[in-house]
Amino acid sequence: MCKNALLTAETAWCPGCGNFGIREALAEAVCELGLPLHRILLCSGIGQAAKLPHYLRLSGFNGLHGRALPPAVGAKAANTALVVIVASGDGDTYGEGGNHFLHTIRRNPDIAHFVHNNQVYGLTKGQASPTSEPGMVTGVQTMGVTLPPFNPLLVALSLGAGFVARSFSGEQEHLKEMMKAAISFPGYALVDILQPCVSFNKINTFSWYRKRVKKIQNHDPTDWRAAADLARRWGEEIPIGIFYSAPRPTFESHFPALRGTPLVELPFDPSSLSHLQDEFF
Amino acid sequence: MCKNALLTAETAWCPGCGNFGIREALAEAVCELGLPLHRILLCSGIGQAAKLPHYLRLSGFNGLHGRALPPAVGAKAANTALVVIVASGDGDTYGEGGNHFLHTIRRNPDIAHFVHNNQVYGLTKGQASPTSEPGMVTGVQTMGVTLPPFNPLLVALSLGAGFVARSFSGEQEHLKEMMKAAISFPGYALVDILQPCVSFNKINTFSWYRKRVKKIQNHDPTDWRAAADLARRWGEEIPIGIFYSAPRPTFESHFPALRGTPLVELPFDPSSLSHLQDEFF
Amino acid sequence: MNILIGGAAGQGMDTIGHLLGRTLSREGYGVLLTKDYMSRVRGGHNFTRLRVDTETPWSATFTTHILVALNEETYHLHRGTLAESGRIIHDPGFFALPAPETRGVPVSLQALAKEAGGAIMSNTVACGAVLALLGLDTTTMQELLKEEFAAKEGMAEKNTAALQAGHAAAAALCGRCFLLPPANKNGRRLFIDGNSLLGMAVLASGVRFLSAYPMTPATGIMNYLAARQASHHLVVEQAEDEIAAINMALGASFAGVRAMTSTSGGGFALMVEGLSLAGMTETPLVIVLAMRPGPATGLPTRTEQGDLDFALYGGHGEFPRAVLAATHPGDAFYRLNKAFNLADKYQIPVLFLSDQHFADTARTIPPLDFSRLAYHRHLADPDNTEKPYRRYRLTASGISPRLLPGAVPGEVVLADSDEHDEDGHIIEDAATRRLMVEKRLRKSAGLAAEMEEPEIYGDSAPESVLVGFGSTYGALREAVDILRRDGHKAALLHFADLWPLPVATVRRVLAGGAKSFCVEQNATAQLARLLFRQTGLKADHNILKYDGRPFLAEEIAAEVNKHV
Amino acid sequence: MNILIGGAAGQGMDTIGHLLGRTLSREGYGVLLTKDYMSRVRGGHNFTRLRVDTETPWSATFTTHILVALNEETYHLHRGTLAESGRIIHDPGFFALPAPETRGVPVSLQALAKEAGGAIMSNTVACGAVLALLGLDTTTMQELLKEEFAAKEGMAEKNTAALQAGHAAAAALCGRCFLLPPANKNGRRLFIDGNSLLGMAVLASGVRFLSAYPMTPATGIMNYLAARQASHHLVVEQAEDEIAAINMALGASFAGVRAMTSTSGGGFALMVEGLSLAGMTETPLVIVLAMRPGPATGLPTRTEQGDLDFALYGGHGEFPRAVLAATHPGDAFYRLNKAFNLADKYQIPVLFLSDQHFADTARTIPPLDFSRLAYHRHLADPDNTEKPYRRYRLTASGISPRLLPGAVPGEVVLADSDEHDEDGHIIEDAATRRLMVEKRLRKSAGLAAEMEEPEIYGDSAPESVLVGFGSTYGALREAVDILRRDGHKAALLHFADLWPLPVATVRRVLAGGAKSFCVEQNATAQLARLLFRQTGLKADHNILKYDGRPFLAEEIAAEVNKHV
Ligand SMILES: Cc1ncc(C[n+]2csc(CCOP(=O)(O)OP(=O)(O)O)c2C)c(N)n1
Ligand SMILES: Cc1ncc(C[n+]2csc(CCOP(=O)(O)OP(=O)(O)O)c2C)c(N)n1
Ligand code: SF4
Ligand code: SF4
Ligand SMILES: [Mg+2]
Ligand SMILES: [Mg+2]
Repeated sequence: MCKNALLTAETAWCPGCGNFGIREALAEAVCELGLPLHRILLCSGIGQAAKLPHYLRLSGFNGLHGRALPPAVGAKAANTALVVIVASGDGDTYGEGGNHFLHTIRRNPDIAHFVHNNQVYGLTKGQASPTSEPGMVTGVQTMGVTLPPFNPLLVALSLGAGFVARSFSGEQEHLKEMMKAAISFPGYALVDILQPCVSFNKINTFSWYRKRVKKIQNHDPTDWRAAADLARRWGEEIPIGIFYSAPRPTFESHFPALRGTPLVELPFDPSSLSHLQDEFF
Repeated sequence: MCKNALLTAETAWCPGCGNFGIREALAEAVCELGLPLHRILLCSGIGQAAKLPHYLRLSGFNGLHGRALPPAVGAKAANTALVVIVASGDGDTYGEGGNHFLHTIRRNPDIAHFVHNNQVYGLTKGQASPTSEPGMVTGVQTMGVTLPPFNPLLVALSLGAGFVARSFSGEQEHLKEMMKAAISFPGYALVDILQPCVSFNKINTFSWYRKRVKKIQNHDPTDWRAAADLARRWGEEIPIGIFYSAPRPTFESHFPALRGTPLVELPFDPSSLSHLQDEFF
Repeated sequence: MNILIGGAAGQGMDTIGHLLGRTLSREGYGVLLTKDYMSRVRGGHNFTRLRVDTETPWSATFTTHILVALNEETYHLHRGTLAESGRIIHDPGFFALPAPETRGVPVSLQALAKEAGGAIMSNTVACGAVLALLGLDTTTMQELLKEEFAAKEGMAEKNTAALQAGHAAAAALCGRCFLLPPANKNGRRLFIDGNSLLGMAVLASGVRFLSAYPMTPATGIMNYLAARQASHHLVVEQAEDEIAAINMALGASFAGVRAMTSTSGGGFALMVEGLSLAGMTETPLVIVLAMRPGPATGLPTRTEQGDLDFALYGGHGEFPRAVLAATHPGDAFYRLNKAFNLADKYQIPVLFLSDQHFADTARTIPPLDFSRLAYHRHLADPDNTEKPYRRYRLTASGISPRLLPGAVPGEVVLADSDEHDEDGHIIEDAATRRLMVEKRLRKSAGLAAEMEEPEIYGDSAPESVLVGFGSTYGALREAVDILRRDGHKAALLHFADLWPLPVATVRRVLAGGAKSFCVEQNATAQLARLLFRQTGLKADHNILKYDGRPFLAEEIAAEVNKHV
Repeated sequence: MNILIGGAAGQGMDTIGHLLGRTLSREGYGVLLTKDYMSRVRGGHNFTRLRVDTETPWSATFTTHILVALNEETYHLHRGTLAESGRIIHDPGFFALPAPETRGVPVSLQALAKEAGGAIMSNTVACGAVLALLGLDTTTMQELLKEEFAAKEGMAEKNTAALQAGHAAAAALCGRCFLLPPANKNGRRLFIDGNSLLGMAVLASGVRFLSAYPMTPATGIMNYLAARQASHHLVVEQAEDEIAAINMALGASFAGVRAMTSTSGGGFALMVEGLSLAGMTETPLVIVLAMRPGPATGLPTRTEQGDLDFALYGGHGEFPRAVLAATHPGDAFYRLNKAFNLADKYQIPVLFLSDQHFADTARTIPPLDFSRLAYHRHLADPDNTEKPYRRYRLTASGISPRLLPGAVPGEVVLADSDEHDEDGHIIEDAATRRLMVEKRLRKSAGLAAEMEEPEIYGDSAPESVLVGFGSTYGALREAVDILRRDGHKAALLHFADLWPLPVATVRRVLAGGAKSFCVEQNATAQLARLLFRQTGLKADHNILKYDGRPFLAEEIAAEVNKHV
């Protein structure tokens, strides 16, 4: 089966980790979309989430902590025939990599971005992430988290993101559909995925999320204000689904060089450019 | 006169630059607030805006491009008796320094932040900044700016900023009042200041702004949704004034160490801490 | 006498190691605890080694005497190191040892723990078993458990029961298997790991502001300090990234408190622009750089000394800096304090090198002498400072009198990242530029005079001289002991102060004609190259290890023996 | 023959310099144009120097013959350099020259420009005046104006009128003041600045992706390329910061196109984590590092060679890299191409050092030979690559066959920033770590063999050898000429390939017993130290300049003369 062929046998994740559900959903999504598997490129940063490229038999660029997005943008430009997917943690994306999050959204490259949001720094053993709940006590936030949580969906909306969604690793079917929609969306597509960390996040557990997540209903995903209102909801009820979806011109569409054959396939001969010097004579 | 004593004779700004109005307004604001001038600390990054500390007789930390905010946060923690003001450009703040913008807002230190938003990189001769208008042609954006402009007010609101305002360097009285309100506000206060760059921004000129800016009226600055709606307006009419103002606990208030005498004034004797080792016996 | 506790991440090797280490230290023994762990939270294979002796051992050795195998894999991975007379504590409820193996001490860790009150106490059961094999009773550890669980109602009692159950079970099977020599009467001593020790040095140096971003193996320092910020005049802030971390710390330092940041190589890479800013603005700053194997993410939980060059040359432009290193707890405590005083005195950035091996190794050491710590801020006296105040006043030493912003009405304190004049204002003229470059670089002379010569250990007229720096101290020292025991005249020359490199001792010692060996945890002999460029002396051999594991003394001695 | 055009920022010294430079080049002269400008957009004092000769001069000289003073300050600042027989073109409508001054050539630049069609053409009037003083007619510049204003209706005519007005006015006052020797018949030659030349080399090397963040003095490269992206297969993206810039470029390179970034020291500081990532993932990347005086923001528009150490050692961990430098346009064009080929062949980061002086200096040079450029991607043949594909296959050279992601159905191409196995998967074991460290470092041997020895210029049996690298080439070459003219046997040994440092020539030449002088634009003699650590040879003297201004040949010769 396509999906099983993708999954590696071993992972270094904790048993019961929410990352497993994300991995399964992603494998199913790319299989169901019938994508040419060798053309998929999975970019990630560093963290538990970011180990994903090692656990799916897909090409990957496992870069630096916080820097999952920029290589994805570069790779897509170099080869527009690639299906570029970014998998990264909440710390990776909203903490260390915050500036790339802002400007990649503005840029709108045709990539899908799956944030494994476990509301904690998993790999480094449980410090607060930008999305941690206020009051959460950790080895560094010894008096409890005091900063208000970063709201990825609202910030993405305020930056003009074309596709903004949330899902939950415990709702695999839903998650898979969100992933398919994001991958199919022409432009930058964010799926913030609630992902329980069974080792370090004792607040936002599977059951905590399960009790709260609620599929969005009767919502017009092209209505920005409604999307923003939804995005501000977090508490007894946590909406999951597509908050906003309205394509705008992609990064790639602005460059004449990216409109035809992928750059990577074009031949080149330096001698053909000898005329470049003419303007300096 | 207090104000005139603050202004230095020379600047390296272009004649007619919008930065002059900002400098004047700031000098007036601190004078009218009756602040102890030696306790003011002006932090900045690098750019035309960021030269401000050299043109006002105030203490300053003129740091790195994009890094105006972090030293301000550190300085305020070290000495809570300082009045910390940050002056930085749009490139500084929303481009290179974007990640600090995000997280400083979340942190909510008691500092006032004045962004000289000329919608261009002035010092480096006219490249697009995150707030540049789409279509603007520059030496690097040779086919015109394609990215949608960064909306600082909306992003700040979506991050939970307590004080969000906009003013215009051509409306000096208004600007001064915004500055006074921001400095007086307990917590992070953003004033995005429309600042014409007469040398490189031929689109957003004094007259362009003057035609469009309109003082906010009949607006409840504690109404977040209304503020967000206002923040999304940009075009024939550009609202200026206080979009949002609602204090929340400051960064400093969370630390027991910051509740009393400023840290910088406390004496210290290493021998008094010999008991630290007891727990390891 | 070596105890090895192995299992999967999350099985509690740390707890057992910690309890045993403290207990044995209290009993009067010297303990060295080293850790080998993977970059994962559960699963995989981690282990902790304790070496126990009458005096505190300097480094780990290979042979295991008591193997606490918390899973079966541990047995298979480590039986090769187990002494003939060794013993294996394992839980027969989980796995049995394969047929010919006779060294097993099966103790039903989990079952006994459950009886005592909960499976979570399996580790305490294991501790009891180890104590039994060592022929020690449980009194001391009971006291310890009482202290550690003081806050948690009923837990001390339950753990005591678990401890005793483990002790009884193992004693029944083996009695007193290992004869520990009688302990010395050393008085109270600390059992402390490198990161806690550095954290303590920071706190006791009067640091009031730490901004950092979590990164192994530096995080422990932040943890230590964060846990104490409620009761000290200290702010610990997790920054959004390393760039913010160093720039926040610079702001705090400029405003007048002792400030610092800590990180590992990748984070340091993001800080070097700020390092250069510290150099230009002449803002005191200490950066603890806890090294791990690179490049890039490398091996996050392993050790290396691969960033010495980067520490020496990181940052654009030219400015003075100092580089010191952690060698062993008894020295590093005072040396980190020195780093703070140097930073304040010279108004420069000071790099303090640690690494995963130093950070995670715990030792039994004599009490620390806090009265040896200095807190010299080197601030100018506001009343006796020339007015108008100029932040970058040109002086013979290169050091300008330092006033703090806000301290004196009417005075402006301006720091600038551009080239500037004495007032701190931007300049562009050639003459001022020259003066300011020379002013900054003039500090190097004073700084050089503050550097301590490397420690010499071993033979006074050596045939072989081992040269090292930082955390290899223990292994090198024991390597020298091994070589000398085998009749070879060997000495160690070990650097803690690295830059400006003090060269008198190495010149003198190597002039004696001894064979020299640079021993380093990296692949390109960075210390050897530093030595050469500062002295023209070339080590005869480089002994390099770059697999992320700390040197063993035997390994070094064996390498030396190949050449002598 | 020196022309100096001075005024406030924004007054158009660039335009005048550019028009004169191209015109004189077309007339058959060799022109060297250097710029001195402040970090501001309006005001202050900037100037451009043109040195004109029958062959292209190698460096600027001090004495001015024609001073175009666009404001009064220029006159006061530069009259000291004006030759007795010099002439000062100035607009009497703006200022008069003070009493005893007799060298004035008052030309009403603005009034004449207005008459011709607009004040904006004052600069063209000034050009006409200069041509008149040089005894040249306006034909060539008229052609040039026609070409340059081809797109702007009517502008060529108006400018021609302005040009002629300026020419007539100055000719009336002075006639032919300066006798330029007859021009050589050199055929068509380029007049090109360093940054445009580098941009052209990038484009002609087949680069398809540049991500960078604006930073003086590197921005010109991005400008050159951005202006051509509509008509070439090229994407130029202004990144949000330098971290994004290098990481985007790495992504593009990994996916298979030639990619690069460019920056100055402060931006490079933010890139060194990415540099280390390039090392670990073995992703080809060229970084153009255009140096300016540091530390921190330093002097943004001035020159320095202060980041050599940082280029050599920046980035955490150990990995091979190459460092090449721009010496002069005729070499740098091909050398930057070499950088790309090395990056691809060895799958490593390659640093290409430039600086403000190289970037902003324009010269008349013979046509470039594009057929000398190579485009070797060193990619594996998908059909003849062992399957399953392993990105980090261990090989004798250390270089693994490189396939691109997406190229071969069924094959996975995985790059990893952690230590990894041949497949690119994370590992933690010691054995694989060792193999991978050794694999990466093995590339250094091959790389070293690719390095070109330094160029030798001057006496074949020298008494004095000047040693330099990078953009000081011109000044050093002329310093050698001056010394030899004065009867001293001098030679230059100039490095363009810096790392791995080629040492054979310097060893051989210095073995001759000549006095050696390391001549560098920095305060700590970084090249001298590099030489010493790679060869053990110590330069007898270091001639250092660190005020942000480029060396003059006379200055160097004078320093050398102090010691011989
Ligand atoms: C520059 C840098 N700083 C810090 C680290 C250490 N680090 C690795 S992963 C991580 C946090 C991971 O958190 P997140 O992105 O949420 O991923 P998770 O492990 O929770 O999936 C940190 C701080 C690093 N590798 N590089
Ligand atoms: C790390 C780094 N990158 C780039 C630069 C170059 N630089 C200086 S100012 C500037 C942009 C300034 O734009 P902005 O912040 O909008 O200020 P303005 O000049 O428009 O007031 C840039 C790119 C730098 N000094 N440091
Ligand atoms: S630490 Fe948390 S996020 Fe990481 S693998 Fe374990 S459960 Fe998952
Ligand atoms: S370039 Fe623009 S922002 Fe800078 S000083 Fe001139 S007018 Fe002002
Ligand atoms: Mg996380
Ligand atoms: Mg700007």
